[in-house]
Amino acid sequence: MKVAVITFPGSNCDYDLYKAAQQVGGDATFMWHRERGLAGYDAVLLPGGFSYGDYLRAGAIARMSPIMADVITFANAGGPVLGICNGFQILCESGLLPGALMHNESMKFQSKDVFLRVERADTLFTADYEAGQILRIPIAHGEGNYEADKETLEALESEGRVVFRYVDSSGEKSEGANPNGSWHDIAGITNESGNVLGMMPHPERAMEELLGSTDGIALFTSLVASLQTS
Amino acid sequence: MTNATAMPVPPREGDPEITAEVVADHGLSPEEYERVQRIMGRDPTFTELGVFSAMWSEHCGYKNSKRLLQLLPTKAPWVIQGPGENAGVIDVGDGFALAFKIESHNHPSAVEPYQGAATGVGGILRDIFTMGARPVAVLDSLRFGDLDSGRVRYLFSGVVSGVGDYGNCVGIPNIGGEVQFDRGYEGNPIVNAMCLGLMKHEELITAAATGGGSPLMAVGARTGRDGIHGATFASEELSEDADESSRPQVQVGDPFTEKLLLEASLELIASGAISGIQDMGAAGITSSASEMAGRGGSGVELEMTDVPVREEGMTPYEILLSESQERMLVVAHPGREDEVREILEKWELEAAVIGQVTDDGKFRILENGKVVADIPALPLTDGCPTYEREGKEAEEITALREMDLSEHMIPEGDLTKTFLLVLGSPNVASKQWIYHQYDTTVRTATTVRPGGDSGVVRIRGTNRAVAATTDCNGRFVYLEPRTGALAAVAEAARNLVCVGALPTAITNNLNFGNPLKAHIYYQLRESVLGMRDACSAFETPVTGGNVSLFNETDGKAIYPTPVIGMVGVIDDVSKITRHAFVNAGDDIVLLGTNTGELGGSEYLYVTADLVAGEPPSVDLEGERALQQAVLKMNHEEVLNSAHDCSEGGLVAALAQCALGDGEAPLGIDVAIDEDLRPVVSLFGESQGRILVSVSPENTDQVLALARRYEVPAQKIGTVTAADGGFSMKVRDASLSASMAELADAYFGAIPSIMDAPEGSGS
Amino acid sequence: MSQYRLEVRVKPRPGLLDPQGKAVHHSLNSLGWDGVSDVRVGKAIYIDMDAESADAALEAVGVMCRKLLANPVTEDFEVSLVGEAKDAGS
Amino acid sequence: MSQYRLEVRVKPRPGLLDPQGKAVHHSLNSLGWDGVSDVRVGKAIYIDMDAESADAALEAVGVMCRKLLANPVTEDFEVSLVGEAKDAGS
Ligand SMILES: Nc1ncnc2c1ncn2[C@@H]1O[C@H](COP(=O)(O)OP(=O)(O)O)[C@@H](O)[C@H]1O
Ligand SMILES: [Mg+2]
Repeated sequence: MKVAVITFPGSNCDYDLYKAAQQVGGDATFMWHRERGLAGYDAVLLPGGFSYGDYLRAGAIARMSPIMADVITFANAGGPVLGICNGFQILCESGLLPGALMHNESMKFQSKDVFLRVERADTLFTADYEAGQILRIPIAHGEGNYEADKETLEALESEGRVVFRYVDSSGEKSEGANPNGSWHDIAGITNESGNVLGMMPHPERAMEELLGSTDGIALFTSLVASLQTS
Repeated sequence: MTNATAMPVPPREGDPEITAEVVADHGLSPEEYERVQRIMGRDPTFTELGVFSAMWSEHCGYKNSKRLLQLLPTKAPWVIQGPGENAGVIDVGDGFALAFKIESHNHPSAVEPYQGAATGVGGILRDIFTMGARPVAVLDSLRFGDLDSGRVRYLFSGVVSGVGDYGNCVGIPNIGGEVQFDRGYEGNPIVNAMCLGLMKHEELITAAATGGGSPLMAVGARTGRDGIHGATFASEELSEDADESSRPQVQVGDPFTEKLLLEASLELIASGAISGIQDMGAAGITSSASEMAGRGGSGVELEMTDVPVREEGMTPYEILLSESQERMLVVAHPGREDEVREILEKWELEAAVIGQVTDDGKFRILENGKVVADIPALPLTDGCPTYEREGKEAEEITALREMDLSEHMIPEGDLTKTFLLVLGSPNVASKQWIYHQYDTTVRTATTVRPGGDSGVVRIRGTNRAVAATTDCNGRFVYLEPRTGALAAVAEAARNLVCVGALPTAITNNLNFGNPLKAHIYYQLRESVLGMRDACSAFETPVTGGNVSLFNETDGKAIYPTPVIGMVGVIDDVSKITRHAFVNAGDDIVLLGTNTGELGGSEYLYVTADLVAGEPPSVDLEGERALQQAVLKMNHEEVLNSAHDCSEGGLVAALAQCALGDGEAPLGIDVAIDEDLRPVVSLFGESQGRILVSVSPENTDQVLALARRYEVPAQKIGTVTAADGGFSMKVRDASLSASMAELADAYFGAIPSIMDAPEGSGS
Repeated sequence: MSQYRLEVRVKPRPGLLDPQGKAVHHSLNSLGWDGVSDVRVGKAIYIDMDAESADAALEAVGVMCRKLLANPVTEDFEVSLVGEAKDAGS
Repeated sequence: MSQYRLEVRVKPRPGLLDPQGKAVHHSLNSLGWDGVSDVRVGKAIYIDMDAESADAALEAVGVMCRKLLANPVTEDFEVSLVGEAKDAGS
């Protein structure tokens, strides 16, 4: 089970993601954004951080990196691609996921634990969760306010491509539960074929009781299990 | 090394002539200038004058503080690197070493809060990774005027975003800090940033230039005209009507480049291709090159036209004194320059050879091969004149301290209302508004996040963790500097034992007014003496620090603020305690006693707009016993929570324990019966007290342990369910409130002021 | 009263480091646009407002720039009127 | 070859969310500018480049916008030539 963790200039959650993949038995390898070729890898992980400082727009410059051409080919061939935080932003910029992540409504960086509801437990990434399960996961971002045009938004909902939504601790939609103003409280979505997931919260930071939560583990075990059965 | 003398150097075309006025503009007194002439054996050139001015500024030369700093204890078996390097280093066990240091950026933040704070964080990160350590945590210690001023709100929000954006982008978690709002900081905010870095012992590298002929390389960002004379600027008072043009060009931070520079530097150090590396911080190339030469007992020769610049037409003077950020000076092993270049290129950065280490003990600068400065290196770094001055307490402060506070000991009106007022004062209230803008969990090591007594990061692959805190109550130091400094060190150590960490060493930031004034020098000296005594008592040596003087606007100085950044070691992460109560039904035990002072309290500030009275006394032996007792209880695993009593007194500490981070509040039922006025019992900020909660079956053991350490201890009440509310009896007085009322006051205070939209207030 | 649309362009001061501009410059060069020799990134702000006259609108926006829209220490600004003035009614 | 300076203005698409504009609008109103009815915040980007002609420069920058400078999902852009073209030599 070989997993590539791509490091862009300015990625800073690459190490955390690498450790998370390893914790569930993944054979993780760092790849520098100028390297090429993803043949032989079973999954690709795009970490959080500030690729190119988030200058211009978060993810805009990183999506020009040489490796992104290979990531696109890999994804189009059905390979699983997970983008977390800045990784999600890069996926949107590169067109692998629809829409865009705008500045948080508060115009402030938001760092804290949030609660997520698992909307779909039948994806590559969420099979080890129960539908409706409530997760406690840290966020840390300034641009996580998901936005797209009307048709895209309707398609996301009608096709059930919203995988995680911000809720309160009791699992309900509520004022204050959405940390960034995201449309329909969207925290994570997939592409049409379900092999590309982008999410703002950081499951790789919720892997140990010592650090406050283990609710991220199932995402990584789901991914590994899906690769072993496929 | 030979006793180098300066060669004759003709004046450079286009440079200004040196007049008495030019000398004064460079912050040198006539006597200091004479000393320069003596060292040089001739008049300095304009370039040379600039170099002396920067190196002999307070910021680099510690003219007014060096002799005092020499009084501080700096040694212990666990100290690997004491003061004098880019950061102190201590052993933390299992082969790991911790590098840590604090740094101020007060003056730049007063001018441009966002960039000032951001570049402050950038500078302290570089101090850590130049030691070979990977930065693992940041803390920030801030002071502002009262939040009712628009200008202050502008400074506060700018500083917080600056600290946040920089650290967030580089990916270093913030694990704590402090902030105080008081009119004493109205004109001069304080922005101190502290960084911790971890490495294996063998990864340590120091910043000395040795080995004649070794190439010197400039690495990282290009040099622009930013911050020229920042070091001198930081060593002067601000004045409201200061001529805009006399201020140095603002330095703009580029955290993205910093992240690349961080990775590249650690890779460079690991490669073995270099023998020394240093941040080009205050006074830029000048200080980094001359300090590296000074430490190595060697000389340097630099060619200015080889320095990669961002702007055209820069003079040697400008290049030497630029404080452009995100740059490093590296001493490469001869013949390995290409390796250095390759590593930098991989990280999409530049490296250029700009000179070499020499054996002649000179700081020599060339422009197109022509010498424009030739200065004996040693006197430049070590020959800075140092002063011991007359110190005398200001009479008005003696009067303030001796003020009779008895009329304030009788509460006016409803005690519960007063309590909510104190709890909702920005100094006591929750600081979530700040640290929710800081990434606290990146690097997946943060075990205790901001909001508790100390931040904690675990050391991956071991059972250990390091803890850190910053503390100083400037009001106490203002009222009685020695006691205030004792209290700052004592509070820091208390904050560490509350999470279960053994206090190990400190770094400190001396933020003061103009030391040429006798009453300010008095504050400085007394503070240092207090710090010395407390650090000796707690066995927490000083491994480094920073001095920021001249924090005055129009003659008004800040409160003397010797910020203590203390680190501690936890050898079993499973035993960490936090401040919040965890179970209804637990007993609440107060360790330590109330010594009865009300001076300098938040209560007085909030209810009477007063900073006066005798600040709380500090009993070093009692403190030490308290801290050892709490550590013992932690090791025996009999504590469910522990929290230090500080601003707002016992009642504020109880409220903080009951509210926690707001997610799972609990109530309390407490009764205090001591021979003091209720106001003093509730709001007095007596030192040496820690509140713990204990499962009832462990209470006897906790009380027995306290007795064994001769620490006063009493069960004062119990934790209740949240709907039981907050209820306290103090002799004949009482107060009670619902947890929702408390939460509103505590969590709502800063957001309700800061999230109202407004302009820059400038 | 008429309605005006104004455009404000806020630029980083010359000489100051512009990290955004630097990153974009670098990216354009590495995408093959070698001829690009400098890039600066600032803000463009569009304001719709009612005012007595075009001059009054320009003046008001100048004040906004000094107070809020531009950082006087690090940025310069320019204001211009764009589009047509139309009657705002009432 | 001559050198050109171009200005790019990138604007949030009408109808789409503009949190920055909203925040600035709110601040301006609360500072007392009641007449402000809308604010949009975008970017102003200044590019210095060598090109064969003004048209070639404009065209190149148009391509840069589509590829990098503007997000096609959320932003529109305009490019204009500013300042004088000067001979870049060589
Ligand atoms: N500027 C800051 N940056 C990060 N954390 C902060 C800051 N100010 C306060 N905090 C956090 O808020 C908590 C409460 O701070 P403070 O009111 O000073 O409490 P105490 O007096 O108990 O130390 C601490 O955990 C501290 O780390
Ligand atoms: Mg404190």
